[in-house]
Amino acid sequence: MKFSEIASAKKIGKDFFELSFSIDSEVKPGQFLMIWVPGVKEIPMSVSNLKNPITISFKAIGETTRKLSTMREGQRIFYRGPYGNTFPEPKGRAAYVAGGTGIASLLPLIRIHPGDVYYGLRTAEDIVYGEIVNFVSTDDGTLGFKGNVVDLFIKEDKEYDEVFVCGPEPMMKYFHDKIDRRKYGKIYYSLERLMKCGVGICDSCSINGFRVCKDGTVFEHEQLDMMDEFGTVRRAESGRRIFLK
Amino acid sequence: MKFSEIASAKKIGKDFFELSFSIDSEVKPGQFLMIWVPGVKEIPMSVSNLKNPITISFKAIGETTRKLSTMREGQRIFYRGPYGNTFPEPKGRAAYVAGGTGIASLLPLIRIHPGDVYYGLRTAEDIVYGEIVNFVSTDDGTLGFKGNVVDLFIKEDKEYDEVFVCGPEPMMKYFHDKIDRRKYGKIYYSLERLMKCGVGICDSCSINGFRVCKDGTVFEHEQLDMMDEFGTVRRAESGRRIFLK
Amino acid sequence: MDISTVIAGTRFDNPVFLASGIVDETLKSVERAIKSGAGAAVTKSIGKDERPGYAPPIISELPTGMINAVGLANPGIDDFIDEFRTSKLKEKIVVSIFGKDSEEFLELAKRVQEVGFKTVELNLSCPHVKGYGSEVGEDPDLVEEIITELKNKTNLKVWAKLTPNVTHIVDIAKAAEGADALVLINTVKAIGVNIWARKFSLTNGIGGYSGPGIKPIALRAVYDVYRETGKEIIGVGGITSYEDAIEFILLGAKAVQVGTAIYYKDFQIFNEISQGIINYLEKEGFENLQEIIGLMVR
Amino acid sequence: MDISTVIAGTRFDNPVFLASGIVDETLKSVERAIKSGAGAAVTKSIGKDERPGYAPPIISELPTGMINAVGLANPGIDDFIDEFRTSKLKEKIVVSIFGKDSEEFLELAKRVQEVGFKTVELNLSCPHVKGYGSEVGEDPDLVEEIITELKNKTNLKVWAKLTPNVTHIVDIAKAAEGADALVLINTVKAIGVNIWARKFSLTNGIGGYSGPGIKPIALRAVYDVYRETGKEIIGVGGITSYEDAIEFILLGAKAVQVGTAIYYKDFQIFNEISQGIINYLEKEGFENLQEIIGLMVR
Ligand SMILES: Cc1cc2nc3c(=O)[nH]c(=O)nc-3n(C[C@H](O)[C@H](O)[C@H](O)COP(=O)(O)OP(=O)(O)OC[C@H]3O[C@@H](n4cnc5c(N)ncnc54)[C@H](O)[C@@H]3O)c2cc1C
Ligand SMILES: Cc1cc2nc3c(=O)[nH]c(=O)nc-3n(C[C@H](O)[C@H](O)[C@H](O)COP(=O)(O)OP(=O)(O)OC[C@H]3O[C@@H](n4cnc5c(N)ncnc54)[C@H](O)[C@@H]3O)c2cc1C
Ligand SMILES: Cc1cc2nc3c(=O)[nH]c(=O)nc-3n(C[C@H](O)[C@H](O)[C@H](O)COP(=O)(O)O)c2cc1C
Ligand SMILES: Cc1cc2nc3c(=O)[nH]c(=O)nc-3n(C[C@H](O)[C@H](O)[C@H](O)COP(=O)(O)O)c2cc1C
Ligand code: FES
Ligand code: FES
Repeated sequence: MKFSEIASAKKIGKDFFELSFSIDSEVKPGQFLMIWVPGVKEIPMSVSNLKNPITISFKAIGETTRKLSTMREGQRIFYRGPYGNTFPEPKGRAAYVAGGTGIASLLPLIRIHPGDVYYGLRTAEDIVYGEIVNFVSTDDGTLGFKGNVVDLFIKEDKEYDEVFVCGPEPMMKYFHDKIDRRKYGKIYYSLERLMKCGVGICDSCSINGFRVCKDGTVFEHEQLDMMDEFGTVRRAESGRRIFLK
Repeated sequence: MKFSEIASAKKIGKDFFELSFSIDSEVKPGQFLMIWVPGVKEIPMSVSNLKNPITISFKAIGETTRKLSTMREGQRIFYRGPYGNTFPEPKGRAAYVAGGTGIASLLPLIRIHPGDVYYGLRTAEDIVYGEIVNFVSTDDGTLGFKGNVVDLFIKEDKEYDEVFVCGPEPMMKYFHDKIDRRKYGKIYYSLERLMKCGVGICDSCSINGFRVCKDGTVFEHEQLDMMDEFGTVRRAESGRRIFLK
Repeated sequence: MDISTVIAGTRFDNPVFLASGIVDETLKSVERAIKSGAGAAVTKSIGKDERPGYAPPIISELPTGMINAVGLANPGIDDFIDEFRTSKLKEKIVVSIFGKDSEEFLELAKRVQEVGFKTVELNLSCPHVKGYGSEVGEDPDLVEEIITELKNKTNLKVWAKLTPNVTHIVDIAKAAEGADALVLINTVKAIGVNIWARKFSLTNGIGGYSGPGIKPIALRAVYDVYRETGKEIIGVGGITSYEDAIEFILLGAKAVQVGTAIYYKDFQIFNEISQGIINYLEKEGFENLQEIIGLMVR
Repeated sequence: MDISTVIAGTRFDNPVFLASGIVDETLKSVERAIKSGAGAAVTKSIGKDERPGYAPPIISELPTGMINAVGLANPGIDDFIDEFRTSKLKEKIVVSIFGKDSEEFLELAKRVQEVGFKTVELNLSCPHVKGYGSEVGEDPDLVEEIITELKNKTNLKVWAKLTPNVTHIVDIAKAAEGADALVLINTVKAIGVNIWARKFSLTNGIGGYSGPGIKPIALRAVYDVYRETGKEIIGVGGITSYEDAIEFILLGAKAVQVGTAIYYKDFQIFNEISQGIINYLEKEGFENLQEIIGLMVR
């Protein structure tokens, strides 16, 4: 476990925060850190800006993220990592399809290799990083396309050499099953699952024997084809299967 | 503990043997290895030739050295080290004063920087490395000067910038106390004491708080001036003091 | 080169097994270990009821290994059975179970037997959960009772996994005499401290120490127990290389389990160790694995 | 910055001591440790009679520390007294003694007191010599008897050094309640194997494991004992840096001892750790060492 001092702390949207701090190792696009808030919990967080001071971007949804959102410049932040495999750098026309906090893991790539950014939100006031978004959807139609970002993406119907997707698993599952695979070159998904160890030994993040933390987080479209648990079975903290839908 | 295969095994004199084997670290003049003979014991041995395959040169005096003397090419030899500090490389006229197996620790330096080699033995048939010896003494006068090597050295009365001494502690003590210090530049002694750990933690080789294995084996003349236990008190395996003379 | 090994009458292709609790909560991961070359794989320990386990941090990396306090997270026997019953690799899957007394252990064992598993491993040794694991396994009478009960009332092979956190592991091993094999050792009770947060490294404070740092302790346990009881032993604790595995085998282990090394070397560790053992046997002139089992003790 | 510490009423300039058995067989080496910055130095354990100890190899280096089986080599109390009686640093020298029963311990303690030493450390914990050390120290009754005897019949401060090789170290600590301070821990029972010689790494086979690999175990012992007994504790086991020392102190240790780290960093370790503690206290805004002793447990 390492620690660093927070270089800057910003609120960038409704319940949405950025913390920046310097770390002592190189991070690649798509990788995540395990962030420990002593006295609370340790949670995975994507790195949304790779250069020191690196940045994490998160929504305050529970006790740990809420505590993180109260942290200020100069305070200590504890972390380990970076962990996980990485997105390959895109070579052609790229699309980025994000849902909610999933945008965080795509940001580094978007900055390195601009492309079309599709962003799905619940409602208008959830918008963050609006300046880099090309196509936006909201569930309630208060901003952009009314509906989910997958349907927006399909409606736009553009061709891409590489597509990068990150968001809630149901959204990624829907994307995976709905899109016309032949229209795109490579499609990469960065998965999110309950993580306890972050380093591939506790099995709590596994989908069909693939550990999201270690074999992923980034998987290709065709790998997901073979994972019948993807989008259908998630795991409780106990490891108990929770069947979706 | 590492091991190597014996590259060559030679008898080079009465009860005197050389074993050569390659090791994986660099050895400096004066350093020693801890040689382990499984089932018997682990003992310190100077490295008498520094380049791979390095050489140890020893007299079969007890159970371990006798067992070593029976070892043949291809057999495994176990060692750790090298340990100990090193002789500095001489810059001027050098003398080497050896007693018995003490010659082993001086050989590397003699090869790098030739000088006058004085060698003291009990009797003529103990001679080894005769080709590099300039002045020889035997206790019984069967070869060279009759008497000990210190008296021979004093009799020859030459001037040296650096003198290197290695032999039994009583011989070195005699040398230390007898010679005319002002005639020589630097004088270095490589000490030998009962060693158990070889790495400075068991204290069994210590003289006045200096560990021969770690602070030595090489000490300067002036360091020995301050060691009142040098040549007067040795230690049993228990640590009990044995007062000499 | 034949590196198969026979434990309590059951033959395994190779002696390198996956240890309980490391990537073995889900069936597919367990099967992945076997397909990656593990001679057998032990599941995460399963209890009667679902337990979420402790909140993260549940592991803390050390220069000498790792400490963990997962807290016996498990889905409970019902969901476990439901997920694992379909496996075609049941002969190579050993189900680890934990309970607070012989009744719980028996209930779990029967469920496991019902769906076709052949072997259970008894977790008598997890050091960080009150009322289970080592709290059961440090009591020789309880250990004996549990094993007797399981041997009398099931047809399962019973492996008893013992804790090193006792004064005399040989006494516990003797109490476990009725088991078909002994698994030595579980993690060592330990603590990690973060001086910059001035908090324990793990949410639970106390954890179990695994990895290279416990190997010398595990070797001692295997040696003492093998010498004193002659029982069939599976060695575990800090094995990360074929050399480590052979150390255990020379002291009497018929097989080894690998846990924390997955963190260092991932699933390839199984083939790496098996291949290393083969090379060693060839180089040293042995005919098969059998020849070196307990060689230094016999 | 004040990093002095008071143990059983005795003040030491700094809390970093030399542990028993490491470069402390000869008086001059013990004094060297003190002159190099050790707040105190514990001698190698001394018994009634001379013992040569085991034949080398007596130590074996591991990636995670070291195992040793020196075998309580010592010159016997007579020669020891003869050598050490002249020391002017007696206040900072703690004499470690070992015996098989209270009678032997008492006899040794009296000899030590006679020549002016103030503190003895009882070796109730060496794991590799039959009839001594941990064989004595795992028996709560014997531990209690020895300490009672010494406290009743001498004026010495008594530090009791306990073994981690027991099921419940807290039980032993309670048996040792009469001691002025507890020293936790001695080495952990362990074995090293050389697979290329197919022999034990040490002549004695069984040895004691020390160095970084045992630190998590030692921390656990200190925490459990401090929490359950509130006794004055000196922490030892795997300390090689100021961070390590502070971990022990936060869990309740009033001082630490350093052994194997001498192998890694030599005599400068004492000043390095003391200076590190000073810097830490300054950086973290503490006034003195006292403030952090047991901070995580209080
Ligand atoms: C690889 C990875 C990268 C991540 N990167 C980011 C990031 O960059 N920004 C960000 O805001 N979040 C990210 N997350 C999610 C983040 O880890 C969770 O939001 C966090 O664990 C919540 O912790 P908490 O203690 O605040 O909430 P908790 O109190 O633990 O939970 C609050 C609620 O959210 C639910 N919840 C928590 N985690 C998840 C999850 N992973 N999926 C679905 N529901 C969940 C809980 O069930 C609960 O209902 C990432 C997750 C993973 C696995
Ligand atoms: C740093 C160092 C380097 C050495 N280098 C060499 C070398 O290059 N060649 C070589 O032949 N020897 C060398 N020695 C000495 C060698 O280590 C001993 O000869 C060896 O330990 C004897 O082991 P053994 O089991 O054969 O004899 P043992 O059975 O242990 O002893 C046989 C007899 O020799 C005596 N003896 C053993 N060691 C010593 C000693 N150090 N001083 C005085 N008497 C002793 C014993 O007391 C006993 O009487 C060195 C010693 C040291 C400390
Ligand atoms: C993260 C983790 C979880 C573990 N869970 C269990 C468990 O559920 N049941 C069990 O018997 N042992 C469990 N263990 C102990 C291991 O099976 C093994 O005995 C121990 O880790 C020593 O082996 P190693 O050094 O190879 O990891 C666990 C170990 C780790 C590291
Ligand atoms: C070579 C060696 C010799 C030791 N001898 C003794 C001893 O005589 N008496 C004793 O109480 N402890 C002895 N110990 C144990 C240490 O004092 C200490 O408790 C243990 O090594 C753990 O600390 P460390 O990790 O800092 O070395 C010895 C340890 C070593 C490594
Ligand atoms: S979080 Fe533990 S295996 Fe992925
Ligand atoms: S041989 Fe152990 S200190 Fe020198």
